[in-house]
Amino acid sequence: MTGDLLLLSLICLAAGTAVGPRLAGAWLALTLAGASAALGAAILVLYGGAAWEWRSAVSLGGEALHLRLDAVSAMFMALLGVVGGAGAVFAQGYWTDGEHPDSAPRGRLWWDAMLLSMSVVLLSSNGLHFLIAWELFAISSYFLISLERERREARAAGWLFLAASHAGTLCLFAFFAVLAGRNGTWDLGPMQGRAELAPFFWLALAGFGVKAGLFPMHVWLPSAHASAPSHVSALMSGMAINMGVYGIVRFSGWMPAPALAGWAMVGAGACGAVLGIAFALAQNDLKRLLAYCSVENVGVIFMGLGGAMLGAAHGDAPWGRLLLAGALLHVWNHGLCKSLLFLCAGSVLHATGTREMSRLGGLWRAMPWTAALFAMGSVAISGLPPLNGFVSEWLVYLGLFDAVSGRGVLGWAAMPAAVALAGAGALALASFVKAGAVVFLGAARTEAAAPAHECGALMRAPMLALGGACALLALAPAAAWPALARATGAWHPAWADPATPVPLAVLGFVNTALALCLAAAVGALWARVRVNGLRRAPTWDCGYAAPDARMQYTGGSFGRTASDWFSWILLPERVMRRPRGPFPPNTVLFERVPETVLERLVSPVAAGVMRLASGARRLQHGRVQFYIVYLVGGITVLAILALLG
Amino acid sequence: MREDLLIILPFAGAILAWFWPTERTRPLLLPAVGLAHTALAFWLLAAPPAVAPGAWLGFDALSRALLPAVSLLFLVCAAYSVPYLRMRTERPNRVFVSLLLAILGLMSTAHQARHLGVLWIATEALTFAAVPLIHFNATARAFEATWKYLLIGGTGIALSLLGSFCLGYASLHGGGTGDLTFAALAAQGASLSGPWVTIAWVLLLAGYGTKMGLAPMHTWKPDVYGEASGVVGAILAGGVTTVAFTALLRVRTVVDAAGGSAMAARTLLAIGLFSMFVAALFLLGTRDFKRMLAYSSVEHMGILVIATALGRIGVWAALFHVWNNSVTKGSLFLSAGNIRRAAGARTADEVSGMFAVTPRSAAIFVAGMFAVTACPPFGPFFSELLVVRAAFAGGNWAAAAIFLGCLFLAFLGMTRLVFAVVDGRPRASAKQGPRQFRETAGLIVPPLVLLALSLWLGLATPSVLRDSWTAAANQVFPGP
Amino acid sequence: MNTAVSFLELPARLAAWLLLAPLLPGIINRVKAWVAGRRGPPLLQLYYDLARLWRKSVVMSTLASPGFIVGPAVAWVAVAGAALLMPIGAAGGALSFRGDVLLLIYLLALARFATAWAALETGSAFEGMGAAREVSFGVLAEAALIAAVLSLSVQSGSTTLDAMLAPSAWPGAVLLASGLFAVLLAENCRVPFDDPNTHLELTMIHEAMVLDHSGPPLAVVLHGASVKLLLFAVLLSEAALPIGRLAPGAGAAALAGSVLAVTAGIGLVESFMARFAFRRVPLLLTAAFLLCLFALVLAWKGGAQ
Amino acid sequence: MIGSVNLLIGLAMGLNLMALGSSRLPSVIRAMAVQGVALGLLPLLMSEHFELLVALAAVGTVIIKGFVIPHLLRRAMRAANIDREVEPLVGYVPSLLLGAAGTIAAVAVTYRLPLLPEHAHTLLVPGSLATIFTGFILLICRVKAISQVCGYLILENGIYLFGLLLIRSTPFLVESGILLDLTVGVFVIGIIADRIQRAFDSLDTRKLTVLRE
Repeated sequence: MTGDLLLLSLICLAAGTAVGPRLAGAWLALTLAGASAALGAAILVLYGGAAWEWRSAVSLGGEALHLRLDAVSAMFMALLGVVGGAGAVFAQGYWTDGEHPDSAPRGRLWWDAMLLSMSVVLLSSNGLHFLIAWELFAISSYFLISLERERREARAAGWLFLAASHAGTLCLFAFFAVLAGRNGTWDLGPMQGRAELAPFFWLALAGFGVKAGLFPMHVWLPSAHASAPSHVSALMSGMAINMGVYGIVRFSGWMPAPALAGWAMVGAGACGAVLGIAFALAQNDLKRLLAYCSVENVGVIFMGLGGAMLGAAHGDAPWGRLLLAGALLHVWNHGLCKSLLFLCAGSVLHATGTREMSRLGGLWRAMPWTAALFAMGSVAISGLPPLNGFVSEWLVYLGLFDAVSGRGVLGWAAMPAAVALAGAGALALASFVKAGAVVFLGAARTEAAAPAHECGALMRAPMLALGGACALLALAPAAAWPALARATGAWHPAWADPATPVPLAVLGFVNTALALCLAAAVGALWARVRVNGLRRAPTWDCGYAAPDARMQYTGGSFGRTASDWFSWILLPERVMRRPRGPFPPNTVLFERVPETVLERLVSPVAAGVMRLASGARRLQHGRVQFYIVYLVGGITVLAILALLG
Repeated sequence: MREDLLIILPFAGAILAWFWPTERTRPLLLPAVGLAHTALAFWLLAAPPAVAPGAWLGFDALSRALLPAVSLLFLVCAAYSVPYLRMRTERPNRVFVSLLLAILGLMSTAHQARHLGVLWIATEALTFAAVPLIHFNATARAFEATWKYLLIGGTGIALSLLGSFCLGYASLHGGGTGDLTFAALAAQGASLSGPWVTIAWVLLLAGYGTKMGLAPMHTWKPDVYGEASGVVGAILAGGVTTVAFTALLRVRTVVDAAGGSAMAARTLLAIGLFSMFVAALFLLGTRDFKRMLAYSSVEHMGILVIATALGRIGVWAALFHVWNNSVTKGSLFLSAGNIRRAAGARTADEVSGMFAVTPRSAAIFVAGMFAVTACPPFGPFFSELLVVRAAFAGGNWAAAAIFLGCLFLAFLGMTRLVFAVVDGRPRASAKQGPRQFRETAGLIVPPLVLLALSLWLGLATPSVLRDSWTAAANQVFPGP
Repeated sequence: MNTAVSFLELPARLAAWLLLAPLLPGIINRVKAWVAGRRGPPLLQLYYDLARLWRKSVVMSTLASPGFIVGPAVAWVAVAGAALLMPIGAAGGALSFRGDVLLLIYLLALARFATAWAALETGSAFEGMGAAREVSFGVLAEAALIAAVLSLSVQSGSTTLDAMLAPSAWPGAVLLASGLFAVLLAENCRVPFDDPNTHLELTMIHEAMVLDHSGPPLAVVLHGASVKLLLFAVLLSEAALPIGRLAPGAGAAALAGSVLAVTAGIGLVESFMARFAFRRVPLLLTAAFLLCLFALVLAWKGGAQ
Repeated sequence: MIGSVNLLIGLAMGLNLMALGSSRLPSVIRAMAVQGVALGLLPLLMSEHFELLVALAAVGTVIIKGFVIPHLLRRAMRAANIDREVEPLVGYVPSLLLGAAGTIAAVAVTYRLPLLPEHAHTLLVPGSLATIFTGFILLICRVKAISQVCGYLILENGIYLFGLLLIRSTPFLVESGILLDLTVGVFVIGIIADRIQRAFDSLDTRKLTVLRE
């Protein structure tokens, strides 16, 4: 049954890739069929229990096909189905052939190609095929990101992604080559007894960490997510970066990891969580803000994973399991909320044509659905009850608290992690109050926001679906536990106990009750206001004669207080001319927050390499005499090498 | 007999082409002979003949493992050159066609040569036969390129002759009869005079390395590949370099037999890594997408040499990589030729947005670029992965690290340049090309076929090829 | 853990919380008046205000969306829910389960989110300032709060409020209490962080956020604030004193006493201190955070040997 | 007989220095030609019993090296009507000193090399090494295309000289190989030089630096 569904999904996606450029309708049908089949298969594995494994005589590249869908990969496969399907529907309304005759067909092709390659990555249990699918996945995401070829910005972002992800891929080259060499086969599977493999986990961490956007390897992420078409951003942020997480989960479960890796992951995760969201708070580009928020959430996930590895290493401590479950659930939650938010951003971009928050405002009147869904997504992603973001962060918190109470040396990892998680949560709240308010509330700041319109049904439906999924996970978190239990069991045999160690059911009940009370209270208050009478009047303007939209608080000034605390790493670039004298000339305030790691760390290194390269190129000066000198020099060096040693 | 036909056939064709009456139909001889040659080569691949031990020429395991690749590449290039020469009616094609065929004959000879002297004569004839093809365009730049090719290539050839003499003298000094067949030299083994073998190895490595285009002897390559037409570039990069590589493999068996195995491996590894590094640096900066192909070729020659240094698995991977490199480079050269012809320029500063002008060629170019930078599922990915694996298995951590680092830099350089060429807005000059270029099937199918071959080689390597490589690897590394 | 909720208990608790809460501002004002030697407003002033506001009609900005009304309601429910989780002496919380402490903290965060969102509805710069300050200082306050509850959980080895708030007296308690007191002042916008009865919008946090509210929504906001104040007072008292271990009657008395003491303390602080400049607020909050952190390390180390 | 062989080789070595030192192209070409003739005669002296093939090859070598190639080069030079100055990159005196040093080094190196007794006392090895070295100096230090060709040919002479070590074992191969090399090579080089001269109306290689990064 599982196998059939998977086969169906692969076939549908392949067919969708084939017909995508020509037939939009058929493509949508095939993609939805494929996505839902994948989802179904994943649910079968997660709730039916039995992992699915399939070996075939058919060999590809000299290796026999070996596919497996166990609980761990099924967790991700399910998310793939949801996000992939939703994004496809959204694309039909958002990136239509009419508006983008050139890129829309290509977009459909690469969309299915990417879904296909990602699902093969999740399925393949053979190193060679894993690598093939992994690189195809990277290449198809590149073509999706740079879908608007004619825009230099999109091209640059795509290339940065391609470069970064290739660096990661080469680490994986080495990683799988070593594994194959040590195991004598490309076949993958649990290799927990082989302590000598442990040091190579670092290669995997580097390779997958880049794709996951783990701080400080996230350099490609903001620009890629910001410049890509929004449905692509949703897929990238909702699913693609989780493929990196999958790699780490997969191999941290299958092979022995060095003792230091857990600490490193918790540390990187904590830094990523706080700094990522600090960067987000300082952004003015709506999609960049969301992208940095992904860095934060990946940080949270890695805190959980690293903690789980530490727990497993220290006598299978039960709190380790809590952390792992929290991390995995957070993968789901973040994937859903973040793709929802990116789709909302897409509908804003579609309506106004700008991502700059400082040019928007007051959109709630024109696009109430988008506004409401964005607000919901914001509450969820800030980890506030009664929505799903809280549930997973709650699990992570519990794990960390227990780890500290354990009073072991691991407290030194868990204590900072817990505090970092709290800080990141509060900063996320600030960022999303800012984003939602500046974009949707108040008055329109420029005419760009004036002609806005609500998105069509094709774009609204997937947003509603994702919102519904968030709500489902929030109100019935206990329903997710069997899946989590199986996943943790598949990751670590000692953690397979199906009973919930924490009162998820109670939490679900509380969330539901809370939601109902909120509804009731809102209703009651609204009724009371109606009874007393409601009068509309201009905002109280403290005596100003003419309130102006530009008097509103801007996003920059809103986030200023908190982001100043991080100016040591944000290094914001401000150009400011204050009004001076009785008749001041027009004043200027320009703010830009660079991607510090990229511009202060990576770029200088790259510049150095380029200097070296241009120096070397001067040796190809075209004077043949010197070419012969090179030849003679070569012989001399070879002779020395041959005679010495 | 059949193996001699491999040599006779092309020469006959060359002579025929020379005396062929009409310009229009002469090019058809190329695919005709190429087809026959390829058929023959694959027949021999399937049913290899016995080789007389003392023979000067013979279709042994090594030529069986490599010659079909060259023949196949030649066939496709021949098919491409028919419409190409149709476009170039302004130039007489007698010399072009007959020399192309002669080159095929010489390549077959060199691949089958089991004698030091014959091998050298064939290689050096090959060197000079390519000259008129290189300045086929008869531009000043072409002549300059030819001049450099001659001077540097000639010096290299001279060095390999000196090396051959040294090897011969080594045998003489060791009491040999002066029989210069590789079999005899290898049989003489340890009694070869050590110092002379070392000197010979250095000279031969430098000499044939010049033909392969290993840094720092690669300086002629960008000029020649940049100026020569796509067909010639493809054959030089995919065929002639293979000849030089075969020569190195044959020599290495002798050196190993003489006990210089460690020394040979050391020098090979060093020069290979250096070539990769130099190529990567140049790829980062170059703006000319035909010279880019030359540097990429330097890089892949480096990969071959490194693999050869890594023992039997390495050699197996190297043979595999020769096939992959030939077909992939071929498709790149041909599609690059199309783009260059349509745009009328060769640097990213003058060319852009070719996806809009020549969509098919551009697509093939991009795909080939991914293929040649070892992105799956194309062939080079598999062979290079094998090389990495062999390096790790041999414990050459540093070598593997440098290898991967150079791959990364090369990838950066090539992607940046290629996407600069194909993406963006097309220049006005390219919109209606200087010489109305049209993507006819004849110009698109051959590179496409080569690309498909690269894909097929990677995903479903035929067992007969695997066996031939295993046999060849065993011939290079006899014993357990 | 008793997850059973008897039908009488819940309304009773709720009523207690909601009815008692508005007393505290009255008490604070009395204390301030007494220190200043004035008569001051009546003790039940806030009750009168709420009743009056509840009957008034509403003026709403033309820019504001329905969120302007929804916000206060959400915030009020969140605070009330948090209050229900709060154990009262030996009686424990209305609903007690593992990890409820985190729910409590995040309910307060939800309240903050809703208030800030509603404040920004009007597009007024004043509300913008207020909201910005609220969420920014909230970062430090929340970190301090987490450190505080973490230290409690380490001390008690539990993550259930009932168990956490019934600790034996331990050396860290003083640090913790002082830290929590500072957090209380910040979270409830009291001097020295904010001046609830200033009339200069530029210097306000909480009051600035609700400038445009009127009628029932304002009533809800004010009442919610008072509940929050009571909640923190109770939390502080129970975190510092081993109330849980006393006999019910004594416990209740002790709790009431300590809450009164805290309230009076607030009043004294407000009478004897001036409001800090905003740039000094983060310093004070960081100090509070550090106090809680020391308490945490103390608890963690203390248990080790 | 050894004596006469060594005499010819010594002459060749002297011609190396002349080629290095002379400032005029014609004299360089002449030096190269005479050297070619001298070396061409060697095999006849070295093979004790007469072999027809060897003899033919030797004669061919003498003709080509002594007359055909010089003629070709003179023609190219005349066509290019370039001034007869060699225009060195490195001056004559330095290159002369270099050549002399090279010659001495060659002799010195030869004593370190394991040689068969019958070669130990001939100037074959030192002569060839010195000539190769000279060839490289000319290739590197001269700017005129023709003088570089001369350098290349002198290099070939040196290698030919070395090849004579094998004259006993594989006479015909050596001869024919080198012959082929020279014929093809020189014809091609001659042609290209000619073409270049037409394309750039000069044989100055400093003009040939269009192709560069």
